[in-house]
Amino acid sequence: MDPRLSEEQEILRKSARDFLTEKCPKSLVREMENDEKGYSPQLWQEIAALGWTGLVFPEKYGGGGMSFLDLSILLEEMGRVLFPGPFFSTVLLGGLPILDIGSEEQKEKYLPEIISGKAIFTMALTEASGKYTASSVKAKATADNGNYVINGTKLFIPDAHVADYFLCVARTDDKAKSEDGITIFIVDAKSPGISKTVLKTIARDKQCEVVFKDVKVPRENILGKLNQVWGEVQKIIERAAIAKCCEMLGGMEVVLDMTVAYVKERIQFDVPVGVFQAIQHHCVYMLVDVEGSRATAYEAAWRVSTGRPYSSEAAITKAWVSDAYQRVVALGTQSHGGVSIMEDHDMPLYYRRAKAAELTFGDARFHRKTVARKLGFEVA
Amino acid sequence: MDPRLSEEQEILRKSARDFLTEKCPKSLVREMENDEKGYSPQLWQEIAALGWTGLVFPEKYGGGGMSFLDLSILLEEMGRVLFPGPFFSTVLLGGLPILDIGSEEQKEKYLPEIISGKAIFTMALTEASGKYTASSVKAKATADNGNYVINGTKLFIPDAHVADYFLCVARTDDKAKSEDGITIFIVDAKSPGISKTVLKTIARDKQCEVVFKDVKVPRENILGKLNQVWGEVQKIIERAAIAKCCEMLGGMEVVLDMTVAYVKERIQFDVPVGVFQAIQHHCVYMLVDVEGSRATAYEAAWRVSTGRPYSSEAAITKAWVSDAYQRVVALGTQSHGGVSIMEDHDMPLYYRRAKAAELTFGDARFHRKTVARKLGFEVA
Amino acid sequence: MDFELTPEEKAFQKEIREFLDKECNENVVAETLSMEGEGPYSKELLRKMGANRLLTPRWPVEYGGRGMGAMAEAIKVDEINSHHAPFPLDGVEVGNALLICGNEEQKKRFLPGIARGDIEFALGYSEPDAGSDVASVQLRAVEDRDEFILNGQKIYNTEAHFSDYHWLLTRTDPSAEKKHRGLSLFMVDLKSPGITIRPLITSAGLRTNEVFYEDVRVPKENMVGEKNGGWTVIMNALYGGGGGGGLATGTKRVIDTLVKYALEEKQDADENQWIPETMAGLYIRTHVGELMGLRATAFADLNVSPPYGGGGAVSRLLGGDTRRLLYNTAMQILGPYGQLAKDSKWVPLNGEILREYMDAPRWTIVHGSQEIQKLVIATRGLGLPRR
Amino acid sequence: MDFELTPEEKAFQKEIREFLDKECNENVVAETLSMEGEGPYSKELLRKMGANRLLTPRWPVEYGGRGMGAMAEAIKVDEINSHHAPFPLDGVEVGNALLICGNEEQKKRFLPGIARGDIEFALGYSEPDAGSDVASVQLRAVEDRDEFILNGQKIYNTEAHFSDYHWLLTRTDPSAEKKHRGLSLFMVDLKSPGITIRPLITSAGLRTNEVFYEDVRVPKENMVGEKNGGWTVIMNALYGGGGGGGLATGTKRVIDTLVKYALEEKQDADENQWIPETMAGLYIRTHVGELMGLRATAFADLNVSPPYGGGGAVSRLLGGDTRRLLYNTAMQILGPYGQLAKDSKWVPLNGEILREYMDAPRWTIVHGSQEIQKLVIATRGLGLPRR
Repeated sequence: MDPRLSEEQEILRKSARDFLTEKCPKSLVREMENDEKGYSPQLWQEIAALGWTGLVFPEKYGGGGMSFLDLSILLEEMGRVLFPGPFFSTVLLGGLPILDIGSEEQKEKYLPEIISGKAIFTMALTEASGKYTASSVKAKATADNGNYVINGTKLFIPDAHVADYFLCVARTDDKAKSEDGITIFIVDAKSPGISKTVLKTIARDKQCEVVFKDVKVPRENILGKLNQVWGEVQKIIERAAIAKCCEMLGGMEVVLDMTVAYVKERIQFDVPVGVFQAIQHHCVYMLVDVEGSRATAYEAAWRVSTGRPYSSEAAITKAWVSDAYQRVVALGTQSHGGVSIMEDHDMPLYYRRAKAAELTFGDARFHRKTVARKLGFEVA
Repeated sequence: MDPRLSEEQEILRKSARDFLTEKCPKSLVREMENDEKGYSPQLWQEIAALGWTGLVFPEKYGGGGMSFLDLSILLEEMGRVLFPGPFFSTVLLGGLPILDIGSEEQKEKYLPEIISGKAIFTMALTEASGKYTASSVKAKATADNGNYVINGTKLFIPDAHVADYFLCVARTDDKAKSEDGITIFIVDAKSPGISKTVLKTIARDKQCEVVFKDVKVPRENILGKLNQVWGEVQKIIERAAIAKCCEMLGGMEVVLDMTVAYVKERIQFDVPVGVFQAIQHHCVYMLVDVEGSRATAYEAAWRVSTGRPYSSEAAITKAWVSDAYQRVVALGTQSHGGVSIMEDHDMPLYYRRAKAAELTFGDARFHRKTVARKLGFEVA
Repeated sequence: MDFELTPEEKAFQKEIREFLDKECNENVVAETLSMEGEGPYSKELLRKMGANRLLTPRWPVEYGGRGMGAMAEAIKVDEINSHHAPFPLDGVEVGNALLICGNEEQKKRFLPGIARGDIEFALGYSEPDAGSDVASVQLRAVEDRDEFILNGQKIYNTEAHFSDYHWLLTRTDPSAEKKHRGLSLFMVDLKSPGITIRPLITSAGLRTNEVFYEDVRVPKENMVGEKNGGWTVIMNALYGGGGGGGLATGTKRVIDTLVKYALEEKQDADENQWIPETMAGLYIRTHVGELMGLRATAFADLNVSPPYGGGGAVSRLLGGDTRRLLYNTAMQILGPYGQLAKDSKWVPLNGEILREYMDAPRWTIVHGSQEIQKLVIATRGLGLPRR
Repeated sequence: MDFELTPEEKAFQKEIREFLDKECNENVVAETLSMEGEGPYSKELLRKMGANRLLTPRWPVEYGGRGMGAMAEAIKVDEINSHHAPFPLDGVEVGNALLICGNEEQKKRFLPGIARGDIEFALGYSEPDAGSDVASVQLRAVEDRDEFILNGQKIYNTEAHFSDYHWLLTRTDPSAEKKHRGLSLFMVDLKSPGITIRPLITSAGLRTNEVFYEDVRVPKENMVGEKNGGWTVIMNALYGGGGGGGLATGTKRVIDTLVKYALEEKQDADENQWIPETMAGLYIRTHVGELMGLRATAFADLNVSPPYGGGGAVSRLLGGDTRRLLYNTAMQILGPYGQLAKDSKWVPLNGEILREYMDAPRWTIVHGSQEIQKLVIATRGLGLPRR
């Protein structure tokens, strides 16, 4: 067992931290919360130039050929600064699925666009139920003259307002079992019939409603197999859950750091409040949560990276980290007192994102049920 | 609103406390844990002479004609000293049901025996499932020549080993709905065919298995209506749950008192440990639990006493107090440290009884489900 | 023992409930739930309530009250909360302290105005370096003939931007050996020259304020209690109200709303099987807290110490925890919809749950942090030693 | 990054697992679970383990170890726990401290004996007035030519009745200004005249002891470290082992047992719908704690501080809480059957759950209370100030 990062990973971490500290201050984060796009196209081009958008893709498409663990380290750094924009959607919900199951033509067409920072992707999966289950996919794609026509409403779709392409998950066979009639389509976001509404969310993170009305998609835009792709979708969600946990880990670290720093400095009753046992215990339990999250997120990412199965670990990790981040922001806020509930403090930025991150790719309860199934229980 | 006890109640409390402090020291409690009978017949006669066994029964049968609230105060005092013996079973599970639904002949026959301390009663209700539901009653009473024959196994029956009579709850019609085929029989414990085994329990409180094998009971020993008595059984359980909570309240008070006293005296790091914030918070949360239990137990007892409906309040109270007592013994133990996990300390006496009391008449989860039903949910 | 309200209390409850059912219209509710707090509609309602002696039922009749007890006050608070009516807490808190520590002239000058809903007070305790440690306030008051000159800064003074007076804790003796012995309390007209009020917005979008004092003059007769005796005055303001809150109609209404939502929107019983028992647990906590509060309030009215001296602080501690649990659970029930804000497409229950969830930390921090509450209970209630 | 054991560690795990599968028979298990602790069967097994160098894999080969790392130690602990084998923790803890603080003669005299399973140590820290505040021990050691004379009392010395030596913290300088500067550490032969061992039984039925010293003589060469330097020695004993525990095979086995019980006995799915998610939560906690512990242990082997310096103490804190939750949940699953003791009719799962439930408080109290653990993490790990 070796818990350390490799030398290259340490360099990646340091350079990412330096870059993001300079280029992504909290002022930018706040600005982007109210920005229509929600990200800085200029900064986007800079990270593409640094190779981040291509980091995890093979060199043959112009990528960096680095590992999923490397990507996780980058995501942790992005989580620290609350990096705004469609990086996660594009890489985890666009590029990697195409790399997984795309045809060679599709890879050659789309991956270079992602790697170079030209195209923004997202996945249009969840609908009104908000659930990550096969039976929740109700949007229909009907064969029509060799092509397909999509109708349905997708909800909570990240970054759809700026996406160039959607991976739209739709039902192509409604007579088969839930899991057996689902297909992924690569849909040009400019196709006629698509309308998008940005939702107002706690994290102001541009989740959207996307309505597909008679949207035509050519047959060659099917990603992976017709009807038999739910297993792949699950893998995409599980991997994204692990990646999201790495991002959350970064946020938790910062909340812990800023809390510990504050309670060392803040004087009340003539002593730093960090001498009070209640405050110390708050910080200790925050540490338990941060270190627990680190251990499980790294292990899960390492499993993805080394080709081991990771389905259980994704569930364990997302269940733990979702709850842990909630506890960390709650204890951090309580330890800070009044100053940290003000909108101009950094704490609410993390407090709000902790909730959004908890909800995405299944909350703790959803994943605990998965673990229960793996323990042998029958669970709905 | 008046939260105070009446003058008479204060006198009852004081005299009970004085008597029990003298007559029921922890040495007796420990002795009775290992005693075959589990109680002191001499002390039993003394409390009968004091009028306790008859306290709550009408004067016309020789009782004290006092209220259920008065009885609750007495139970709280008994809970403080962990009074051993079949008082609860006899009064709550024997006498009061007979007073509720017995015929005048039955009242005249049995109540004086209870009041005078001659007869010990208990209720043989629960079976292998351990549940307090109608469908769990499987023991059968079959009509035979105008009389009845009972067959079945009852489990977790308190004080059955010394009882003179059982109120045996049995199924008399297995074709009707669960709730509609149940009857209560007053069974002489010396009847042929009854065998009893004392279980070894955490509280060493003489819960028994009672096997009925072809036990003959005359028809006139039916208590209340044939087949249509489940509603009455529920009322008996609910009232017993409230009474048990008053007993538990007494125990919690003592655990809080002894913890507060200890942390004021115990010196570590040159100060009483009660100055440490963690210990203070333990004690504060114990107080929340004690005062919460007092408020809800008293209100519920007052409702019984004044003839108001008490079904919801029984569920709320038993749910809260069951959990609260667990928390109080856990925090009390943690605040004491090593000394309180020794068998010769008083704390384990309370720790063990808190668990037994939690389980009897439905645990917190059972009662939360009842409350959920009252909120409008359909719950199994 | 008796757990029912007296006929007089029931009548008062009926009166204020019916009054607010009728008068607390949606304009008022919108103001209550708005970022800015009290506005013109609220002010109008408060004056109407005042005219009906509904604001200060516990005060003596001569000062505009009804001479009722702590229970009437608890009934009032409960009805105001559950109607989303404006909450003139600070004025009442100030008045309670004035009743104990003020001189007759001050009582006559301020109490009837507060009772009528004419005068609003904002509490001025916290400073950037004096949060839970209130005794370390630095805002300086220097005596100058028949006035004091004030310089310094307050923070988190929520009502300052719509109030008439500031209930201001100041330092008059910086050399006092024990720092809480050098404090004095003033009632300062917020229109006085030299006062600057700057908004501070919480993450839930609620407005509070920083208040800056620069050579502000306040007449001596506006000092409450003795010079350097300010600590006694604020202890009376914080704890002098007695009682323990109590009724929880508002919280029970939120629970009902959530139950209804769950029954309608979450019909997939298998998947949502955790909801009934969890909601029941919250209902039980609320009910138990209510009974504790009612008992504490009734004891206060009898002028009797409750067992263990825990009193209202204990029920408030439970209530604070319940509030946090309630909105966490509510957010879980709403699932991904929970993250949607008031004016978003698809928002459930008007976004009120999210608003309360965002506001929840304030409840365990403001008005003395929970840690301070626990210290008070531990030392005053249980007699545990202080360091 | 790599989360797999090394081939050498895997081989060691396989070796000790197979050894204990074969040798840790039911007689040994009965002794482990008995009130008295280690008996003749345990002693025999320990000697066999010692002969196979399974007891102290981390120690240098010359002292009877294998020269492996903290991970091997963690593997050993895990296998011993999950087999209910005897647990020679105290001897190993003593040996770890001897390796750092002992002189060469002491190492040669004691370490090989411990490694062979011949010598057992009992820790002698706590006294009636020195619990979490270990530095205030009063057992007096007075120098008398080439001996020390010991007088006083120890308490909660669990292994004292079957051990050979007492690892005894004593006071040699009662006038030291800082009380932890006046302590010295001795290894005392428990058969020395003047020692009386009296049983103390916990509420779970486990035996521990009071040990009384009356004019007991111990030779100077049995002092470890410097005179008045005992604090350094016990800090090395308590924290010198490094590593962070780790593997949780035993706990996972308990979870499996409960899942199986629930699936077989609690088929009324509707009523027991809370069980799957709760058990999953416990499994997750256990798994996360295991990974944290493994990381801390691996860092210890690399002689690198883990991030935030939290290390093993942090995973142990989580583990302590998990243990309490696990047995509380187990009792809830068993329902009324949970209250039945080992030899009762109708007892489920041999009464082991009840035994562990009764024993649970010990785990958060003994070996330094959880409060002390948190203090260590807060001040050493996070650098928070001390009072």
